[in-house]
Amino acid sequence: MTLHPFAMEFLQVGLVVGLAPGFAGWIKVLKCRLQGRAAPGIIQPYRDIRRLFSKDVVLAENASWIFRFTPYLVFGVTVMIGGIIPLISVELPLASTADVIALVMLFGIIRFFTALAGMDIGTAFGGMGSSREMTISSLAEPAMLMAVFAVSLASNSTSLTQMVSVMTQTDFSIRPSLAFALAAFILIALAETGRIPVDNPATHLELTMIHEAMLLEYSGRHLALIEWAGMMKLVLFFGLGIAAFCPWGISPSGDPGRLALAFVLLAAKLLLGGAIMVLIETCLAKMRIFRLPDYLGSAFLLATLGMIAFFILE
Amino acid sequence: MAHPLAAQLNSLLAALILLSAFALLTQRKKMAIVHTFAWQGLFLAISTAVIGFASGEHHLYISSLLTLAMKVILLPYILYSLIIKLKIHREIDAVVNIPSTMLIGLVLVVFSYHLTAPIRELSSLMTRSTLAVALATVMLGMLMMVTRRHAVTQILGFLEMENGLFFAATSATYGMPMVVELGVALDLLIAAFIFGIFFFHINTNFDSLDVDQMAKLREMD
Amino acid sequence: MVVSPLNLAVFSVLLPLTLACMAPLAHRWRTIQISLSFSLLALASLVAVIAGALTVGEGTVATAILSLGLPGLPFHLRLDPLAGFFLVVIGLMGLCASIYSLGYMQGYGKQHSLTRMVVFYALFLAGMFLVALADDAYFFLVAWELMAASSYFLVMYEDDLAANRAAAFLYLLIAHVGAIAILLAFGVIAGQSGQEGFAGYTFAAMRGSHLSSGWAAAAFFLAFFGFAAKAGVIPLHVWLPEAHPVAPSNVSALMSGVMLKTSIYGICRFAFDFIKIFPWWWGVIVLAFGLVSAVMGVLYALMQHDLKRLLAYHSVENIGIILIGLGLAMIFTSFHLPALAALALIAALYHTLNHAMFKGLLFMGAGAVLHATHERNMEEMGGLIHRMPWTAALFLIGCVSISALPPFNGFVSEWLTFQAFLLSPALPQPLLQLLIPLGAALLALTGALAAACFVKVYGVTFLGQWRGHQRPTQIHEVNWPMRLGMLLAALSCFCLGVMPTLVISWLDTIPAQLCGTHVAESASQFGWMWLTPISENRASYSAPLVLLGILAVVAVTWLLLHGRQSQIRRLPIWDCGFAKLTPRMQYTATSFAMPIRRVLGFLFAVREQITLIYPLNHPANPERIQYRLRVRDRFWNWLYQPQSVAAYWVGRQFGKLQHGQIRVYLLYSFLTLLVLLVFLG
Amino acid sequence: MIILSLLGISILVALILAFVGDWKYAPEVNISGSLLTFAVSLVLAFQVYGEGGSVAGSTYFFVDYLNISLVVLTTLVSTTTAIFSRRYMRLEREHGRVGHWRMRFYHAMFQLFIFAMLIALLTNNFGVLWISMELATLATVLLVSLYRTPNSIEAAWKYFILCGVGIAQALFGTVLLYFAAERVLGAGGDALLWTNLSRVSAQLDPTVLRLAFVFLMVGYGTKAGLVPLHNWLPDAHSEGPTPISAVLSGLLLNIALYALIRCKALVDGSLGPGFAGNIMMGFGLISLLTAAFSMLRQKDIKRLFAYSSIEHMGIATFAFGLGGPLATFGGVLHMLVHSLAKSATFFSVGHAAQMHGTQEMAKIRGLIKGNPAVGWGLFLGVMALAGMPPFGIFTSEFLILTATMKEAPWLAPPLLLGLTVAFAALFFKVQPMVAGGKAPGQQALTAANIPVFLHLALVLAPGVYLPVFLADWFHLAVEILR
Repeated sequence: MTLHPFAMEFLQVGLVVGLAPGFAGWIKVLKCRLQGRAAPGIIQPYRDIRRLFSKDVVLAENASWIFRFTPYLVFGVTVMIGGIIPLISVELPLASTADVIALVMLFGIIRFFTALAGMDIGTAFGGMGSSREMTISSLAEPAMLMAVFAVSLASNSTSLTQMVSVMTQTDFSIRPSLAFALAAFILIALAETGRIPVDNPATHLELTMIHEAMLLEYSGRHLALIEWAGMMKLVLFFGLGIAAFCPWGISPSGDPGRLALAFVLLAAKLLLGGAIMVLIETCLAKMRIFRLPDYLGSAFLLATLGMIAFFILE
Repeated sequence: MAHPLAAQLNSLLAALILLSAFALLTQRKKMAIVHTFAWQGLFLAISTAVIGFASGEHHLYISSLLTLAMKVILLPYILYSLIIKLKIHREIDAVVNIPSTMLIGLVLVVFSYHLTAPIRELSSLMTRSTLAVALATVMLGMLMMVTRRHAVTQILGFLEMENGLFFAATSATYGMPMVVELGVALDLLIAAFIFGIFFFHINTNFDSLDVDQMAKLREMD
Repeated sequence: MVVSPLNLAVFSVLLPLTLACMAPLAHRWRTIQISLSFSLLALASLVAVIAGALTVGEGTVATAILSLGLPGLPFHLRLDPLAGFFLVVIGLMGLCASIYSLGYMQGYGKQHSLTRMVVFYALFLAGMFLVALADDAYFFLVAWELMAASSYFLVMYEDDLAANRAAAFLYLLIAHVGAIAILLAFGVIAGQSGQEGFAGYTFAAMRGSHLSSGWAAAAFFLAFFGFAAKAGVIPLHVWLPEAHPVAPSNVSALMSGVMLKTSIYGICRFAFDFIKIFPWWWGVIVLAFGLVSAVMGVLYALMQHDLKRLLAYHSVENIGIILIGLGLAMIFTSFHLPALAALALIAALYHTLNHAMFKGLLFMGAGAVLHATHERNMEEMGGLIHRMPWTAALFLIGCVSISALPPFNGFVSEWLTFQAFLLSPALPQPLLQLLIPLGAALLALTGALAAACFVKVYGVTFLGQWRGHQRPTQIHEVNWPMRLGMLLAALSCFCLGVMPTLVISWLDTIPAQLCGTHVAESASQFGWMWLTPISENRASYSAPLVLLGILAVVAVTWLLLHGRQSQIRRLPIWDCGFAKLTPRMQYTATSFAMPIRRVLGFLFAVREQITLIYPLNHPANPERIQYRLRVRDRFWNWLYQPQSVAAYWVGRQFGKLQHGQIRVYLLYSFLTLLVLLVFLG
Repeated sequence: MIILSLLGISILVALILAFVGDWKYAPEVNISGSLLTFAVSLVLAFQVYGEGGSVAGSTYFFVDYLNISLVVLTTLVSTTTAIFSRRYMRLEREHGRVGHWRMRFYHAMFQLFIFAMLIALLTNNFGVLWISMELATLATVLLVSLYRTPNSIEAAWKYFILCGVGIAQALFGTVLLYFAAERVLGAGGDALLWTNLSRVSAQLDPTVLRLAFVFLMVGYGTKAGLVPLHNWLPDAHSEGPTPISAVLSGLLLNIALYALIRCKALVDGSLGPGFAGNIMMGFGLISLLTAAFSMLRQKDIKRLFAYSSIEHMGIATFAFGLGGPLATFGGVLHMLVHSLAKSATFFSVGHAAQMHGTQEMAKIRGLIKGNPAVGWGLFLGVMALAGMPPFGIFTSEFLILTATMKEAPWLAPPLLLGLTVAFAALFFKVQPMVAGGKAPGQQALTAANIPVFLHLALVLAPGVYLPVFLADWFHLAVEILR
C-alpha cells in the first residue's frame, strides 16, 4: 500500500511544524556544549512557546491591525512553504504550487510584513530593524537568484520536485557548478535566517539587533507565532538546501518504507547541517553591518561562478 | 544701325560716370558730393539721349528727360536745400581710409567686368561694353553706403546705385519697358520725400545725421 | 449602425472629444460639471475596455478610414489585438481615475478653473485612445501630440507655483523632442519604402516595407529614442519626477499608470509589427536600457521623501522591467525562437497591465493622503492608518503588488520575466548565455529594493505616529468616490494576481499576431489553477492555492488561539527607561534609506553636511545639531546642463552678428551678394 | 475687370481715408473697404476656380491658382487686421501715443500698403512686381516710425535703407532677366510678362539667368527677411504699431517669397531645379537656425515673434528650394497658415503689451488670469507657431520634413534642430507670461477677440480636415511652380 499524496502532504506539514522547535533546541544545545555552557535541553523551545501562548498580549497604544495580523500571516506563509518544499517525498500535491523563485518571493512576504510590523509602533528600534533587514535582503536577493539559476541549469527547471527527481534519478556526478552554488547558498541562508555572522538571534543589544529589533514590541501569542515561524523558517531553508543539493533519499513515491527511510535520512541531514551551522556560528564573529555588502557580494560572486562553471565545464 | 561716334561718345560718358562714382566715393564735403552726384546724373541723361538717338528707341528720350528732371535738378535741389536748412554742411563725414577704399573700388570694377563678360559675348548692342560700368557703379554706390556714416551720403550712395541700375537698363537693353521706367521714377520720387522727412526726424531725435549713433536696437549685450 | 468593437472604440473617443467642447458651457455649476463630465468619462473608458477586451479575446482586426486628415492621407483607424490590449489598459485606469476624480476634484477651491481640468482631462483620455487606434503616421503623431499637449496643461494645472510651470515646460520640451524623433523614424521607413507621396505613411505600407538593415536600425532607434523620452527611460527620465508630482493626483495616476505605456505600445509596433526582422543586438540594447532604468529608478526612488516623486521614480523602474521583457522578446525573436519570444512578450505586456493598475492605485492613494493632509513630504506624516483605514488598506494592496509579492499581480509578471530570463540557455550565442542571467540578478535586486522602498513608504506614511506639526485630528478619511476608484484598482490588482492563466489565455492573440505562436495551451495545460509557462516540469505557480493555503492556515491558527480566553492590554510604548519618547524620534524615510545610501552612494550625487550649533555662553557642548542631506540626480548635470548652456552660447554668438550699426548690416548684404556672385555667378 | 475693381476699391479707400482718416468712423470705413476687397477677391477666386486655371485680366494683370490664394489671404488678413486695429488704435489714441493727423496717415497708408501688395500679387509684369514691392516698402516705412520715438525712427531708417538697397539689387536682376528675355521674345513690354516668360523659360540664356537669380535672390530675400539680410526685420516689427507688425510678418514677407518663387520657377526652366533650389535651401536653413537660436535670448515680446517670422520664412524658403510636389505643397501651405497664425499671435501680443504698458516680456505676467481671451489666444497661437498638431503649421512642417527625409535625409537633422530650439524658445518665453498670477499694475482691457480666434480656427482647419477642392486647388498651385 502507498500513502495518498494528501496524506503525505499533511505528514510533511506536521513534521515541519512539529519538529522545528526541536531542531532549534538541538542547535541551542550544541552551541552551549561548544561554548562550554550548560544546555537548556532540546525541548526547551517547546516550553517557551507553550509559555508564550498562555501569556496575555501587551500591545502598544498605537499598534494597528497590521501589527496584530502579521504574526498570523507569517505563521501561515511559513506553514504553506512547509507544504511546498519536498522534504520526504516529491509526490506532494502542493509541490507544484510554487517553484524556487516563487518560494523566495513567499519568504519575501514574511520579511515584508515583519518589517512593516517593526515600523508600526513607531520606535527607533523597530525602524532600524526593518531598515537593516530590508537592506540585507535586497543585497542577498541577486545572489539567491544566481544560485537558483546555477542549480536550475543542471535540471533545466526551477521546480523543486523536478530538481530532486533529476538529481536522484541520474547517477551521481561531481558538479563544480553545484559546489559553487552550494557555497553561495550557505552564505545567503545564514543571512536570510539571521544567523551569525550577519545577525545574532540571541542578542538583544539594541545597536546590533537586526531581526530581533523588529520583534521587540511583540508579546504573548503573537510572539509565540513569530518565534515558531522563525524556527520553521530555519528548517525550511535547510530543507531547501537539501532538496537542491543533496536530495538523495527523498522518496519518489508514497511507499511507506521509502518514506521512513527518507525521514531518517532527512533527520540525519538536519542534525549534521545544524552541527555545521553551529560550528560556523561559534567560529565566526558577527560582522559590522557595512561589511555585509562584501559578504553578500562574495556570495553573488560564488553563485555567478557556479553559473559560468556550468557553461564552461559541463 | 550702330553709329561708331555714338558708341565712342557713349563709352566716354560711361568713363565719366565711373569717374564720378569714384569721386563720390572719395569726396569729403557734402556740397561737393551733391554736385558730383548732379554731374553723374547729367552724364547719365546725355548717354541715354545719345543711345536713344543712335538706336532709334525714342522712348529713351523720355527717360533721359526724366533722369534730367529727377537726378540732375530735383534730387540735388532737395538735398541741397536740406543741407542748408539743417545746417549740416559743416558736419564732417569721416571716410575710412580713402586709399584702401579706392583700392576696393578698383577691385570691384574688375570684378564687375569679369561678371558681365559673358553677357557682353551674348549681346549685339553697341552699348554692351558699358554694362560692366553700370554694375561697377551699383557696387561702388553700395561701397559708398558701407563706408560713409552720414545719412546724406548714405542716401547719395543709394541714389548712385539707382543711377547705376538705370544705366544698366539702358546699356544692356536700351531701357526697360516704359511702365517700369515710370514706376521706378515714381518710387524714386516717393523715396526722396521720405528721406527728406527722415532727415528732419533723425536730426531732431539724434541732433546729428550720423547714422552710427543709431545703434540702440541690437542683439549683442 | 452595427455595434462592433471598432465602433465602440470610436464612441469612446468621440464622447470625451464632444465633452471637451461642451464642458465650458457648464462652468457656472461646478458640482454638475464635475459629476456629469467625469461620470461620462468613466463611461467612455468602460466602453473602451469592452471594445479592447473583445478585440483581444477574439483576435479580430478591424480597420476604418475617416474622411478627415490630409488630402493624400486621410485618418486611418485600426483595432487589432495589440491596440485592443492597450485600449483595455488605458480604459481600466481611465475608469478608476475618472471615478476617483468625481471625489478628488471636490477638494479644489475656486481659484483653479474646473473647466480647464475637465477639458484637458477629456482631451488627454481621447488622445491616448487615439494613439492606440491610429493607423497612419500623421494621425498617430496628431494623437501623440494631443496627448502630450493636454497632459502638459494638466501638469500646469496649479500654475501659480513657478516650480510647476518649470516642470511642465521640461516635460513638454522632452516630449516634443521625442515626438520629432518618432516623426523622423516614420520618415525613414516611409522614405525608404520607395512609395510616392503619402502612400508610404500608412501603417499598412510600413508593415509591408522592407528596409536595408542600416535604415531599419536608424528607424528603430529613432523611434526607440522618441518613445523612451516619453516613457522616462534613463537617461531621458528627468522630466518624470518633476512633472508627475506636481500634477493633480488623478492626472498623475493616468500619466504614470497609462500614458507611459503608450510608448511601450509604440515600441512593440515598430519592433514586432513594422520591422519584424532585426539583429539580436537591438534586443540587447533595449534590455540594457531596461535594466539600467529598473535599477537606477528604484535606487533613486529609495532616496526620495516626497511621496509622489518617489512613485514617479518607481514608474521609471517599472518601465525598465517592461523593457526587459520586450528586450528578451526581441532577442528570442531575432534567433527565431518564437515560443520563448511569446513568453517574454506576454511577461512584458502583463507587467504593463499590472503596473498600470497598481501604480494608478498608489498614485490615487497618494492623492488621497495629499487631499487629507495637504502634505507630500513623508517626513511630516505617520500613523495615517488610524485616521484613514480605507486608504491605508487599499494602499497596502498597492504596495504588496508593486513589491512583487504573491499572490498579487506584480509578482506574476515579474515571475514570468524571470522565467523568460531562465530560458536564455536556449540561445545559440554563448556570450548572451553568460550575460543575460546577470540581468536576471539585476532584476532580482530591483524587486528586493522595491520591496524595501515600499516598506519605507508604508511604514513611514501610514504606520508609526504622526510626525507632522498640524494636529492629526483634522485628518479624515476621503470621500466615497475616491475610495471607490481606489477599490476598483485594488480589485483588479487582486484578480490579475490570482487568475493569471485566464489573463494569459485572453492575451494569447497578441503573441499570435506578433510572434506567430501561442502560449496559452502550454501555460494552462495543467488546469486554470496552475500557471506553467513552458511545461509543468519546467516551472509552475498556482496563485489560488497559495492564497487559499495561507488563508486557511491563518484562519485555523486564529480560531485556535481565540478559542481560549486571553485579553489584550494596551500600554504606552516601552521607552527603554529614557525620557518620554516623541514622534520625532521615529525612524524617518531618510534614515530608513541610509544603509542603502551608504552602500550604493556612488550612484548618486550625495551631499551631506553636519553643523554643530553652540550656544554663546559655553561653547563646549553643542545645543543643536543640524544635518543637511541632498541627493541629486547625476544625469541632470551630466546631460542636460551642458545642452542648455551650449544653446545659449550659440544664441549669444548669433546675437553678436546683430550689431546695431546699419553700415555693418549693409556690409553683410554686400558681402552676401559678392560671395554668391563669386561662387555661383 | 474684377481685378481692376479689386485694385480700384483699395486705392479708392486709401484716398478717402487720406482725407477723412481721423474721422470718428474712419476705422469702420477702413474695415468695410477691406471687407469689400475681400468679397471681391472671393468672387475672383470662384471665377478662377470656375474657369479652371488662370484668368488673364489684361496684359498687365493675370490670376492663377497660386496668386489668387495669396490675394484672398491678403484681403482676409487685411480685413481682420482692420478690425483689430479699430480697437487697438483707439486704445493707443486714448494712451495719447498717436494724434489726429497720424491716425489719418495711418489709415491711408494701411490701405495704400494693401493696394501695393495686391498689385504685386496680381501683376503679370516683373517690372511692375518690383515697383509695387518698393511701393509697399515705402508705404510701411513711415508706418513703422508712426510713434516718432528715437527707436522707431532708427528702426524705420534701417528698414528704409536696407530694403531700398536690397530691392535695388532685385531691380538689377530684373534688368538682366529682361535682357535674357528680350533675346527670345523681342523688345517691348511683353518680354517681362510672366505668362510669356514661363512659356519660354527653357530657352532663356542660363548664364544670364544665373547672374539674374543671384541678384533677385539677394533683393527679394532681403524683403523676405532671410539671414543674413534680415537685420531690418526685428527692429521694424518691434517698433511699429502692432497691426503693422501683423501685416508685415503676415503679408509682406509672403509677397517677397512669392516673387522669389516666381523667379525660381523661371530659372528652373532653363537651369534645371538644382541651382536656384540649392541657394534657397541654404538661405532657408541658415535663417531657420539663426532665428531659432536668437529667439532664445529675446527680451522684447514683439522681437521674439519677429524672429519666429524669420524662422518660418526660412522653413518655407527651404521647402521651395527642396522642390518636388510634396515640399512645394508644404511650402505654399506653410506660407498661408503661418501668416494667419502669426498675425493672430501679434494681435494677442499687442493687447498683452497694452495691458502691461510695455513690450518687455519680464514685465508681462498672468495673462490668462488677467484676460482669458488674450491669454489663451496667445498660448494657442504660440502652440500653432511651434508646430503642435493638430494646427496647420504642423501639417506643413510634416509635409516638408517627410519630403526632406525622402529627397535629402542629411538635411533633416539641422532642420529639426532649428525647429526644436525654436519650440523650446517660444514656450520658454511665453509660458511664464501666460500662466501664473497677474503682474502688478496690469490693467484690464476689452480685447478684439474675433480676429484672433477666427485666424486660429482657420489655422486649425488644414491640420484636421482639408476640403477636397482646396486640396486640389493647392495641388494646381503647386503645378504652376514646376
